[in-house]
Amino acid sequence: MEISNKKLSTDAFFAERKEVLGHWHTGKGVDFDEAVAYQRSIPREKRFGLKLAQAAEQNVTLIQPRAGVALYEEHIELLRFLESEGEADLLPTTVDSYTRLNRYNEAETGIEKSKETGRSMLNGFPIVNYGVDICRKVTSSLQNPVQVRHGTPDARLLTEISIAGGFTSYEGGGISYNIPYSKNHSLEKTIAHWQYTDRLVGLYEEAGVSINREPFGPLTGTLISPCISNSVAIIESLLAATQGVKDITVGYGQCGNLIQDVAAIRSLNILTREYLDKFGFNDVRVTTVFHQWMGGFPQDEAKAFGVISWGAAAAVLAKATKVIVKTPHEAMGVPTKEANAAGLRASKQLVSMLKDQDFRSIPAVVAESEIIMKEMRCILEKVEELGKGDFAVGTVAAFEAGVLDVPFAPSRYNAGKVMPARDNVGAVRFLETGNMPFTQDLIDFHRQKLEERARYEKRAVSFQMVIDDVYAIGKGFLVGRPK
Amino acid sequence: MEISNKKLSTDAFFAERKEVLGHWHTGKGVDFDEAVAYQRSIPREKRFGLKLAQAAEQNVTLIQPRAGVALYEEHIELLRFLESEGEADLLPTTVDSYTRLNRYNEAETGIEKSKETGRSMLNGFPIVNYGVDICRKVTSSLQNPVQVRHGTPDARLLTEISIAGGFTSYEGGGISYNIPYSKNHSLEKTIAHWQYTDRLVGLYEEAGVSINREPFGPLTGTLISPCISNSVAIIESLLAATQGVKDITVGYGQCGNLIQDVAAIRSLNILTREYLDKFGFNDVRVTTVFHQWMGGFPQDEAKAFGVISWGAAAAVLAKATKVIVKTPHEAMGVPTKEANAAGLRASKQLVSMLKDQDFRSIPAVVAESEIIMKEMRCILEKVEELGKGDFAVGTVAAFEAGVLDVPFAPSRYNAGKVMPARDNVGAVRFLETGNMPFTQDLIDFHRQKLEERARYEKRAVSFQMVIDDVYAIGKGFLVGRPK
Amino acid sequence: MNEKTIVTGVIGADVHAVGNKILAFALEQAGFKVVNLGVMVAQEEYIEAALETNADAILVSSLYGHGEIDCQGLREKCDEAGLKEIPLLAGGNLVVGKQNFEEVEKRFLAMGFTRVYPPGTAVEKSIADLKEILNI
Amino acid sequence: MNEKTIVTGVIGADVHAVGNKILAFALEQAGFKVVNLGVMVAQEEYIEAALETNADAILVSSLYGHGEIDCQGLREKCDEAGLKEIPLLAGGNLVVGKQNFEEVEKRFLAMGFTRVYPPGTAVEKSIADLKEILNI
Repeated sequence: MEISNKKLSTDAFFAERKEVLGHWHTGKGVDFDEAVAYQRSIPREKRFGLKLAQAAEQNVTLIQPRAGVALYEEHIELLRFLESEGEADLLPTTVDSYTRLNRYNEAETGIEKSKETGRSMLNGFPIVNYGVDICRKVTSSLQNPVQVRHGTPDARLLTEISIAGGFTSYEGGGISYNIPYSKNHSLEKTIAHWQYTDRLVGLYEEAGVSINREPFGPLTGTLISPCISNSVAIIESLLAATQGVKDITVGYGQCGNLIQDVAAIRSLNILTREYLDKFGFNDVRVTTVFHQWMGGFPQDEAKAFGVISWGAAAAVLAKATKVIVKTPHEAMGVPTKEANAAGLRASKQLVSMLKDQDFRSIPAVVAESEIIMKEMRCILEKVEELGKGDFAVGTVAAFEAGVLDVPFAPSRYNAGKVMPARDNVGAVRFLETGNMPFTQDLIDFHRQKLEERARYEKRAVSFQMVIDDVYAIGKGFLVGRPK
Repeated sequence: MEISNKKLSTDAFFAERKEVLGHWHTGKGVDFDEAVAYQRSIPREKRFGLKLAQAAEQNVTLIQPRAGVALYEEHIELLRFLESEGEADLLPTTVDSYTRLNRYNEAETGIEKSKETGRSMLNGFPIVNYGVDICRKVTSSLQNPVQVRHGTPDARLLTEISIAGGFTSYEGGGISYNIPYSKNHSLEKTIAHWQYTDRLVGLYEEAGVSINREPFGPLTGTLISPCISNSVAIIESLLAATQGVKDITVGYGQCGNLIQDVAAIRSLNILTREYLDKFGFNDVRVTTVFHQWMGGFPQDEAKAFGVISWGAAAAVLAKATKVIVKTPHEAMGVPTKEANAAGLRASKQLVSMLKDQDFRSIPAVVAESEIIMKEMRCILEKVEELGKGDFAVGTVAAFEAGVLDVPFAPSRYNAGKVMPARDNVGAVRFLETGNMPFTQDLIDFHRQKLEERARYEKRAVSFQMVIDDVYAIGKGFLVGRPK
Repeated sequence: MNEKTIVTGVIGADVHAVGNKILAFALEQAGFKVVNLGVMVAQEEYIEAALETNADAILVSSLYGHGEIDCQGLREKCDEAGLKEIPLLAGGNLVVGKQNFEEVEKRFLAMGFTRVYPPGTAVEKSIADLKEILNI
Repeated sequence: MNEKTIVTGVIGADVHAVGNKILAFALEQAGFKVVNLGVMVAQEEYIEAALETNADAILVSSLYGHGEIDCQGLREKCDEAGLKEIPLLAGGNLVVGKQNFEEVEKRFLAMGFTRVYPPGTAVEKSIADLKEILNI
């Protein structure tokens, strides 16, 4: 399979579209022109991109939960609860695991069984099975904009139904919804699938309807150095912009060290803008999303509130445009709607209380973000070089060469040579840089940071630090200290 | 009444002591030599000052709740619950309001009624009424050191019984337990009463038993500029050290702006050490306490968790030696033991998770603490001058002159001319400096900070800002913006 | 100068000083002469202060929920002391728990109060009312 | 070189990659040749890989609670494929919810496993066991 970072031709897109809409019977319900008209009828205050733009202008941080259940009436009720009792500014519709794997028959069974038992037998909302009209029932029942969140390598039909169904924002990308979520999907294939999604969003843009797109920031969610997730976010932004996407939210998952977390958002914001401009996408709007702690959560609800609150605080001090909120039930699986709303309210308290404080220009933050940007430039320039200027080709080659390498990713297309570890203040550094194309001074910097920790801990720099860091959070700590 | 900052003579102290021990029949149960022997038998790990010193050395932040009920068995059970389920490092015994006003008859009635009804009819533990033996039952039933926390202008008998009863730390001071707590007590009188308390602690020190002393930091708890509470803490430290106290924990109540909060603890730590050294008290140990948000709390528990967590985060980033923890029931009055433990666990999560992060040397923090120290020097030098070198005399004169002035204090001995307001990033500044002896550049600094806010809010600097700030937190904000 | 004098304070055993200070400061800024009795003020203290300073109005605050009990009989005591016409204003958290404010207001008006304010009333409202009542 | 080869992977429909990566890395660091099959590994894949690489042991992880079901029959399939003596080790969150580990261990030993580890076992423990079993 050959891919390149070029806008899909109308012919190619519509030929593919015919096939895509045939993947499940609800595909028949999608009519592009009718969907454009429907999207145009959605009030401005319910458009995701507009609400984000307003927040960015006012320098405030919006809050958004994750949520999705099998039955649509209950899903509507859940989302209504989260906007009324949780004070959510932005709403999600999290899609179930069967849909993510395109197993619509099994999703159908899930819906049936949920109807029978009266409780959700799916871990999300099966958008494809419900089709356009029921999605519109959902999106039109709510006061706030709604986004589709999932983790689907081939999300083409899902995108078609989602946008026609009135959702105004769509998460995912050919790298970020493959490498951390899948074992066997090739990058060529998923990048191509997401070119389709982005081209579809581009067609809506050209028809006057702007859909917000959000590459998935946190990747595997465990010890991901900001330079890696930021680089992936920028590549996916370029790929999306090439297909005509005009409204992008780039994301990052909290590492836990405040300086590094603020610096990560700062560098993500600066370089996304720079790269989009560099390639002529000056008219693409950029906002940012900060994901509260994606690693293991305390079982205890009070402790979970502590982790949630710290995530909200870091997001607002970083001036992220929105923050994705965890729940005090995180460690136990699917939360009750009350727990979900409680996580939101704790977060709301902090985004309100700290809204006038801004840590982006603190010298330590600026210094840290200079380092992240230097690392990102090493990676992105190499990707561009490997692709001879084509970021799609370059991305495939970069993962093959380990130039892009996501720690702890299950994909067989990921090199897995890079190994992160925390430094003495809990910032994520590299123990092994694998084949990441860093300059010697960057490699020395990471080594020196880990040596500093090693001296403090009176042991040698070693893989044991990584193991200790992975297990540390279960004991309430960021840095895994020796016993 | 005449006072001076001199060590009470043994004759004068013991003459006064005879009278004090006669205030209530349990005073008979206090035998100094026997109490020294008892205190010496307390294991090292249960001594407050030692545990604080260890935490200071390890650069960690300990957590401590507030708690106290009328019946002693239930009080023991409550404190045991807070150490086992709340993971409290340090324990409190909060004293009831009748005892604070020396109304022991009414406290007795409170105990009786509590026995009858089976629930606490007092808002704290009536130490004086119970006497030495029952206090020892309490303190010896627990794994961790226990401190007496109250708000008593005349706490002499309470101190006698507390220390003989096995408590190893004691909160309060002649200023900090008068001005914010009382309307009519003269400062001369309460300073004299607390000289007694401090002299008693000094006598224990001389007998080889170290009792930790803690001036009450937050004062009225509402918009208290760090320079005011820090100056009071240093004066009370000097008064205590003069009487022979050797272990002092100085405190500060969170204002909400992180830079200012960290700077407040930094400047408090530096100048307390400097002033103690200056007057020859080089052997007095200094640690710090950070009080989580003392202002109005959200009714909603999830939001309260947000406020609690932010307080814990600020405490650990400031490297305070301990943090006094609020509960998610704060807005509703006396919390259940479960809510108290939940507030502790949320705080524990953050003091653990952030223990390797330190914000004290951030340039913005250093700059802010330089300003606070400059203000503190203006105040403290004037107090010294007014007292002709005597800080007891100087304090009385300073309050009379409004050189020391605690915003929103009920005491008639407080000038009440100073008016604080938040600046554009939520730091507490002065709208009116009253008679505080600030240099023109400091006055200009505050004015300029408020002008900055005024420009942002497109209104003039005015008292309306103070009103808006006082009401803001009820709406979830720090800075009260115009509608 | 035709400055009007207002006696104010927090009634009963209530020590909530923040609102009291805010109110006194705001009244002064608005041009009133303020006799602020602070916290824990007895009914007799308001009356004494009003007589001594020839006050034009008494403004009672209460924040701890026992305001209704604490305010009972104040009008009668004023009458006895020769302050028959003096306007009495009350505000704060006057009663325990959530209650319908119209009911609370009715009871306070029946007790002889001139104006009653629900929790969270802006200071400007009371100032405007005072100006109206005192024809400023 | 007398390097021992270990086949490892997360069995069944489980995608938990972090522990798997940690384990594979630690085994390599300890001097083993590691054939890491990653996540979502079928019983047949372990056996194929062990045959292909002439492996000395198979280390199965499971973190999503269905490990007991996923591991059933693995020993028999190994026997059929000619891997009669190959040591089988299992660890992770092998069963749903909290269960007495001794019971779990007993069931896994009865299923033909050589060693079974409770949740939260340190990597060093498995490495030490492997060295003992393989006489290194």
